[in-house]
Amino acid sequence: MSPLNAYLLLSALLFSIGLAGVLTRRNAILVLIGIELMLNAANLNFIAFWRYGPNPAALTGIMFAIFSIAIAAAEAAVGLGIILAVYRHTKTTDLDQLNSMKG
Amino acid sequence: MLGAGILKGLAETARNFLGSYVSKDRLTTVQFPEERPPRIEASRNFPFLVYDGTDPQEGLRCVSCFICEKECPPKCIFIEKSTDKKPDATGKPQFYPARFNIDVSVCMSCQICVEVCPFDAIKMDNAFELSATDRFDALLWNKQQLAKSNNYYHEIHPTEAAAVDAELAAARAKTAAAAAASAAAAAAKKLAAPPIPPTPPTNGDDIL
Amino acid sequence: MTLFFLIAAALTIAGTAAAMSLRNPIHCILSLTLGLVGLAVLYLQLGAQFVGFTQVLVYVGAVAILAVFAIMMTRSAGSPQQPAFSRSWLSGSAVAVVVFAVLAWAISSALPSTKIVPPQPAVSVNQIGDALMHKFALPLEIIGLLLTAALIGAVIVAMPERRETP
Amino acid sequence: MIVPDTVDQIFVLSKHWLLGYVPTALQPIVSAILSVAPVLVVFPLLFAITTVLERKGLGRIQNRYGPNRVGPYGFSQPIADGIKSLTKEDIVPRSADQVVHLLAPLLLVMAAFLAYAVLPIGRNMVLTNLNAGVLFFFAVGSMVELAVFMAGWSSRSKYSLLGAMRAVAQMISYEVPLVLASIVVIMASGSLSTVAIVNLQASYTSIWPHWFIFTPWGFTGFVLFMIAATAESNRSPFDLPEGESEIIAGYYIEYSGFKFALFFLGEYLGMFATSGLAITLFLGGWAAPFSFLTWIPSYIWFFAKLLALICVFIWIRGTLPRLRMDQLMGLAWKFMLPMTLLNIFTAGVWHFMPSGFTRWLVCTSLLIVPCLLLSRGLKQRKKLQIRTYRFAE
Repeated sequence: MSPLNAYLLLSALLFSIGLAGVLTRRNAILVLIGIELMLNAANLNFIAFWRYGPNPAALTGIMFAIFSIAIAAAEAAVGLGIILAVYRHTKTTDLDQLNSMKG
Repeated sequence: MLGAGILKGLAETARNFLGSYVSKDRLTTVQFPEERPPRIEASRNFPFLVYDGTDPQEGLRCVSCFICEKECPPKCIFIEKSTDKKPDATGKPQFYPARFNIDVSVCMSCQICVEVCPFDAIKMDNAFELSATDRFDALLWNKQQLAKSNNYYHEIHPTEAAAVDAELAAARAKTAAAAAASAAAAAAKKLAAPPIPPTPPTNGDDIL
Repeated sequence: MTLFFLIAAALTIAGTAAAMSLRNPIHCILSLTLGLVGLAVLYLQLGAQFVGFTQVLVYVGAVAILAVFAIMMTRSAGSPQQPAFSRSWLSGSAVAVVVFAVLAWAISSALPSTKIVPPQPAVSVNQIGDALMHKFALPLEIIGLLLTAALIGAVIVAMPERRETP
Repeated sequence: MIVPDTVDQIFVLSKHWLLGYVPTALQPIVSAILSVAPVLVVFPLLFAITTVLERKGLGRIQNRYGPNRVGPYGFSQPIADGIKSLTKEDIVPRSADQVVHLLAPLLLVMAAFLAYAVLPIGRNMVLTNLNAGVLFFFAVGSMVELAVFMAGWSSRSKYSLLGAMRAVAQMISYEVPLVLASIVVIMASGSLSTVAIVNLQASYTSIWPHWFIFTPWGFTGFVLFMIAATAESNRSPFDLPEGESEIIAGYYIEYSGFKFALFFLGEYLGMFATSGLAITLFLGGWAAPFSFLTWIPSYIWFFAKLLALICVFIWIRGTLPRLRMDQLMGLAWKFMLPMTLLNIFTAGVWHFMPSGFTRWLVCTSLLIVPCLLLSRGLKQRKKLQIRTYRFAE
């Protein structure tokens, strides 16, 4: 069990926890949190491969992680904006009830 | 100029801050237990009973006429009249209060009892260090705690005490003069009509 | 597999698992921040200091507060009346377990477990800055554009339509 | 000049001397403890002294004595406050969320203490010489908002939630100018590490120091940084979250006893940390103000500047009235943000122009003119219409 394997296993576990959250949670905001978790798991992979990869000086892993954090933050902001708009429209954030496309 | 208001404010507080160390008149706080603020003459706190002379029981001016008890808005005065009489300052036998309680926790120091008292027997004290350990009995002051001498009254309210004494003295002088005048008139009447048989013995009418 | 790594990993797993399973959404967010701090510690342990601090700054400082504000505004702060998990929670978690199993099998079989550990690459903030300015200048500009667009977009989406108000 | 050097390095030398006695196995842990322990002792002591200075200073500003009963001139008042807050009953409201209610002050104080890891208190007297020191400071600083929200939400009372929401909104909107104001110095010094920034400022020409505050962008950066720092630590004109008149005590209304004291400790530590960073970035950290004063040990200068900044905080608290919520937000987004961005631009211009009088003229005008226009623009009264609630339905 080399350290790289440990990190990859950990990020796989994080990813599956996030996926479980997305698939099972009822509250829209917590689904968004699950997506954030999946993004973070991917970040962990990038940094692990940068650290144990052949050419750490190229900094590609770190750059990817930084850009992905920025995008995840933007995505969280827009996602929550949409959730707020949906809530104002339908007065609920329960995903099981939001099953009709009619405006 | 932008921010001038803020700078003026800061300058003002700085002047206050430094001034408080330099000029003494800026700091007017009195360090209470050590330095005492001068007693303000017209201030009042709770009533007290005035007695002339030295013996609080003998010289008490109050004749328990119950006027102050009736007039007191929060009803915090409680008087029990005595059965016997004692001579007051002018020698006339008067009742005196056997018990005279004031519930200080209720009294709102409105001075109505002082205004209505016909005998100037009750005046307002301005002692304020009155903390007590018990909320009930300690704040129900009895006659002994309330009685204070006339010269104490002079000490705390000099001008008012002097005015009251002057009035009392004048009233006594007037009654004495009236008594003397009535005695002289009685003597003159006796002189002018000697043959009238001696009147029945006076049944101890007062000398007033 | 140092002890320090185990502690950080345990903290992350505990935080994220709690975030996905607790009933009260606010508790979920707070345990999520715990998990994210654990993740930042992992980044520090991997030597990526800059990413670790950015992670704390962006996620714990901003995204968690954003999510909490969203929860507050959609009035789902208290513990929800209806059950916290959707009806199809069983199939959802089954899919997740299957995904994890596949990933775990792929990881353990694919890489030869090499024991040699390359030395800790000391990356300084200046190197990151140079890389950002030279090699990754274009992505930096695009990220700037994207963040501004997201900023304006989120505000417009969340703002109530002007017509509706009387 | 041997004596001043040893006195200057007295703490570092004594730490190494103590480490000599420790078996090598325990060396790293003990050295960590030896460097962290003084910070955990010195700054709470400074907090105690500041509470007295604050109350005495505010008193003197209002022409009255501050506390002068407990101890000589009232200086053992903090001990009395400490005992009072320790012995006071710690009431937790029944409907409160016990766990989060307890965690909030702990997280607040932990975040405040973590921020001291990167502040260089004296010449090579810094806990950890991080390469990304300033970024670490802001990363830890942003945890405070979460603690404030946890405190407000967990005590389940309207006032505390209102106070928490106000505090979080204020701290977030003032963190942006705070970070942008410090970016100017990072750009000019070319490094994120606080130790490098201070070393850059520790040199002198003839007797004048090279502090960043003596440049136009440095001075505006310092002023903007201090305004944002006051707002960040909820003090003086920005103490809206605990506006006594409106919402009693803001987010720590349901706290009593030691947790209440922890909140104050956290707030003051946050104030010391941000003013410590201001000193490191703009006022030359532990550098002496004049070259002929360098014989005084370096840590003396750091704490002297810290005390000076604390007195300025107290002075401002005694002068300025509290801002209204929309003025507060307007100032952050309409005045501070553009000014900090402009400041960064001016620092760029400063860097590329040849040094001389023209550079000074250009940069100061680049800063003064927009500042006047911006504030002139903000001043025109907008007509007060009926308040429409955009978000809360």
